[in-house]
Amino acid sequence: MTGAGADTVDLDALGGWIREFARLVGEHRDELTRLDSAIGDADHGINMDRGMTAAIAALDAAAPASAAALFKKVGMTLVSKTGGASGPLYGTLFLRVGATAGEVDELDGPGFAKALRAGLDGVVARGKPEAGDKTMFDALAPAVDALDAGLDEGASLGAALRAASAAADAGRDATIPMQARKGRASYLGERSVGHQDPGATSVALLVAAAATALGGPGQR
Amino acid sequence: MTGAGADTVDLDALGGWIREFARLVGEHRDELTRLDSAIGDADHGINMDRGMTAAIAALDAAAPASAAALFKKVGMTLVSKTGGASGPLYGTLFLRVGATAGEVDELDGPGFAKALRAGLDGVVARGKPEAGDKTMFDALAPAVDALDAGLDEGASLGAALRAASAAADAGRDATIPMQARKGRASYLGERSVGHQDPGATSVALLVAAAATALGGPGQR
Amino acid sequence: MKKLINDPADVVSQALLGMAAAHPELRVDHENKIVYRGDAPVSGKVGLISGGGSGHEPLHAGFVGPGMLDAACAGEIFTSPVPDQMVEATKRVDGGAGVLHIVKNYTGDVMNFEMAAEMAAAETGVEVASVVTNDDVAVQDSLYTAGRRGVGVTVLLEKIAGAAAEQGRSLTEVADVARRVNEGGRSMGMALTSCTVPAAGQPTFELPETEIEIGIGIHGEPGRRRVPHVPARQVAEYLLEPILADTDFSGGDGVIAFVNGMGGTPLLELYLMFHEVAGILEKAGVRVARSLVGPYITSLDMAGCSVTLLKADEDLLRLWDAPVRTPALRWGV
Amino acid sequence: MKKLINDPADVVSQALLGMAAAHPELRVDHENKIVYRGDAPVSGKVGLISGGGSGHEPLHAGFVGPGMLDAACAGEIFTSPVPDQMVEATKRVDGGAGVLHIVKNYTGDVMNFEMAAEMAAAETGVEVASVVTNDDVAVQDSLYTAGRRGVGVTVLLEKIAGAAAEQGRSLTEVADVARRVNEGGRSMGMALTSCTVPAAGQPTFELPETEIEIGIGIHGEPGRRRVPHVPARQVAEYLLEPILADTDFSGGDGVIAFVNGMGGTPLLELYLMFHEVAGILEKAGVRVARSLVGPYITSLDMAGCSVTLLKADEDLLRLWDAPVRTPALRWGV
Ligand SMILES: Nc1ncnc2c1ncn2[C@@H]1O[C@H](COP(=O)(O)OP(=O)(O)O)[C@@H](O)[C@H]1O
Ligand SMILES: Nc1ncnc2c1ncn2[C@@H]1O[C@H](COP(=O)(O)OP(=O)(O)O)[C@@H](O)[C@H]1O
Ligand SMILES: [Mg+2]
Ligand SMILES: [Mg+2]
Ligand SMILES: [Mg+2]
Ligand SMILES: [Mg+2]
Repeated sequence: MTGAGADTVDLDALGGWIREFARLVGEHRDELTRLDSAIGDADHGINMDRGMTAAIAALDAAAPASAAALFKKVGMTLVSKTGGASGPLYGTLFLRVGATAGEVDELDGPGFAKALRAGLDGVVARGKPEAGDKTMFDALAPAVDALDAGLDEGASLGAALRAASAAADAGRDATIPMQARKGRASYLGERSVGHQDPGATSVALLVAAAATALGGPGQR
Repeated sequence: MTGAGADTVDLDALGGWIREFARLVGEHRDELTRLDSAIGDADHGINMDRGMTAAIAALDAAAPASAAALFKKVGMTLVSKTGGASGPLYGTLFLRVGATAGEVDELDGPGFAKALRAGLDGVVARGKPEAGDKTMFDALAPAVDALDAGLDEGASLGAALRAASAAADAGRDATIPMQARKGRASYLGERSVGHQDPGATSVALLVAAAATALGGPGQR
Repeated sequence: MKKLINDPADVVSQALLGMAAAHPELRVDHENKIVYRGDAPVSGKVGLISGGGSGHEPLHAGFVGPGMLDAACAGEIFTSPVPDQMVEATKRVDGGAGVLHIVKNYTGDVMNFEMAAEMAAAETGVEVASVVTNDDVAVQDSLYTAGRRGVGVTVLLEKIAGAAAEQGRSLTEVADVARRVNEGGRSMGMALTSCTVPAAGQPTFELPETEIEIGIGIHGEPGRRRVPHVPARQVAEYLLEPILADTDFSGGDGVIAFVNGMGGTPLLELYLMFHEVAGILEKAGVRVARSLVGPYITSLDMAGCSVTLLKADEDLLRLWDAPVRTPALRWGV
Repeated sequence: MKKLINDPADVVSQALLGMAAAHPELRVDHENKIVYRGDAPVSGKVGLISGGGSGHEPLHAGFVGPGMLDAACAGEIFTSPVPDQMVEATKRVDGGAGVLHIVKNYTGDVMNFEMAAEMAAAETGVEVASVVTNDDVAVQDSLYTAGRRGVGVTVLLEKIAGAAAEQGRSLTEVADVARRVNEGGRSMGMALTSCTVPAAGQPTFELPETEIEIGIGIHGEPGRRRVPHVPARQVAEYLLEPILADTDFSGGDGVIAFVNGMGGTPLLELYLMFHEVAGILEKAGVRVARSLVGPYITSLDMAGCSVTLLKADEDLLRLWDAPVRTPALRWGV
């Protein structure tokens, strides 16, 4: 599924990332909603599934000609269709990824990592999450850090993405003991402790999808 | 508990009838309401208990000087406090009993029986029930008939009232297989079959109370 | 049973205290549990009183005010008020043009209002006319029953007769309008859940998660049949089919269509039901001239709805559109 | 789950079809799920738009009309609408005097309205101001949370700011009035039962028969604590105590007191609650200048209520009393 070189991902692979994420969201829809009903309003799976289904439909309608166009379309669709907190957050994430990726038809490892960090920065700009607030940030930030670290250490994009996915999973799990300070869960105060954050859970799916779709064939 | 002669009931005994009825209604309040929830609106016990409690309070406030005054007070209080179908029905019953009993301070057997039949006629005038409609009529009419028959055959008032009470109980039980044609239960059509009528059940208590309070001492 | 109450015995009287506090434009006789419009009696105007068991709010007290009722008598929950209340209300709203009693067709209500009319005739010189509503098509074979129940049409009748009285029509004329409304109106209701009478403390009937009850009344009386829980579109058909079979509502000046909530149903669902009802009516060639959507004649906390259609003519529509100013219905003023 | 719906996915769009059918005086853009007053844009008047997740009906669409909102954007159930809707509404209600966005303080709503304001600024020349409501005292430690939630005060704000706009006040002035309302208003809510989100199919939280939840929001978010089920009088104290501890409402021109139903609570119980609330306020030296009792900002089928107090002054009371004509609030017209 990767592009020409082992460490370059083409438009097909990038589109495959989005599709794999949409598939995972659909598969985990009820789980995400159940997590949100414990500390939120029972709609995170529904929101994400509605948004990603629309994003895939938009991609199916017209194949984007560049990474910028691809992610802009995904981001705009998520903003337009998702609603809730996740719409602007995931929407901004993809809009920034696209803006940073630029009008190219493939990305190398560092290019992808830079784009993903821009996405993380977008989430921070939009939601002002800080580490430990028990949000999607707590899974996304460690994942982006792990991706950078892996590439810095000379790992392949695939290996670095697998490390990032492990970091996202760990970040997701680390939200369980946290007391929420952002989003709806924060209203629960101490009662938010002991529950896994739904947004961190969907982010772990996003990064897992990247490892699957962009991590090179047969290496999962 | 009976009056001077074995077959004469004085004001105390007549008041005792009302009090015994009120006590039985209180005791069977939930049962009457439960019966009404099966084929009505779940309030017959509540209504009767509210009405009879008010009637006793009215009697306590000032002792009536005649049978007419006693039953008029009970009837008026039931009309004023009970509401629902049972208010006008039981209210009219006692108003007619009082009007027929007259300004006396005791009643003999035939006098009591005549008054009770007037009460039955009042129920018929007010509610237009016919035999088999599955209403209080189906317990009250057989009881009044049995009372008359017993006295006609020369039985004591006590014996005749015990026969009347048995007839009321049988009339009450006979409502079970009937399909209601009057009151709320009639809305159920065939679904009213198989349930005992709440009003017939409270009438059986009324007649049982008469047997207890007016039937002579130790003869229950 | 979880309710926002103190003691089941005090629910009605304490709610009336709240009504009095929230609506200074009304007067409340707490002893007799009567809610009056503030300026009653209105001289020269026919007085309108209604009443019935409580638990159907806003009916009736929420409809007291200019253009609708002059007074409402509140009974205990689901229990007809008593004649004393109606006699007292009759005296207090009589402005010299007589008083109309609006009665829903239930044995208890009919008998208590009957006794009230007898007592009012004996005790006062007030001319009293009565109209009994009986619009519920769920009650078939009305020869073998207490007759059709008075349900949704009562709301429309109180509004329309209230407007006729406000216009200065005579008691006979107002009673005629009221009877015309009753004759032209038909309703049918359904429940998703039972209600719970506070004094009883538990649901009046049990309804499994997979079933709904069609043809219920407004007192938690079980309906005529249970069917599997179906989508709203099918529910609308269950309700409209017997109404349309009973009376021809097509042509003419159309209908006033009323989708009513039973107390525990969100407005969102009522609007959705109205959409389904409107769709069926369109197919049936019935024109919706006016509409009303909301919880107006309820059954405590019951989840469910009812549909009422009222054949409209120009006079009724003009009276419907006339100003009304009550806690629960307000327009044109 | 039993509801009067067809498909959980279509609840909002089908309810909007019903709204359009029931309220011909409004215009509904079904594609964008926006409800407009029929005569929008009103030239020279500041346009007011609000919006939020659905499931709180009549909020917001039921408050569209002269004297209140110009448009309402409906999101999915309990899910903020999206910026496209708000941008579209902003364009369509702009009468040349600018547009005020009324936003309830939830992360999703705030972010979506923020994006909408950014997009409107980029795409159109319309001047947009925003006001965020955050009146829920159940949220303590608001430094460590997303801040207090916007609840009951939103209803009062939409009415009062709507009146200010109708008077011809400027965008800055209308936004000032709105902020004044938000600053002077505090709310607290409670639930007897959870609500059930149609798409989720089961209650958001479980609450045993013996317990109630104090400090809930309007989205089935669990509250701050569970306590045994207590009488209404005690519930009123649970709700008012933190409100009165937060802000001094005594003296001055009194308060607008608002007892709100959560969707599944009978009006009877709301009036009873209002009586209890009025009693506590009297003891606390708080004068009730105006009141509102009813289900106005709901949480689907949840049984429960909330109490909102708004510090009144002469200007706010005049604006409160000003004519309003919307499906759910109507007076003076
Ligand atoms: N301020 C924020 N910054 C970052 N992420 C946030 C913020 N607020 C909420 N989130 C994330 O959004 C998730 C909830 O999304 P969702 O349920 O779709 O929206 P909503 O809360 O509006 O219903 C949370 O689990 C959390 O991870
Ligand atoms: N028309 C009638 N004639 C005689 N008795 C009747 C009639 N209608 C109802 N009843 C009696 O009244 C009883 C119900 O009384 P109650 O529950 O107190 O009043 P409601 O039906 O108004 O709630 C029935 O069980 C029946 O026995
Ligand atoms: Mg959520
Ligand atoms: Mg009954
Ligand atoms: Mg009753
Ligand atoms: Mg949400």
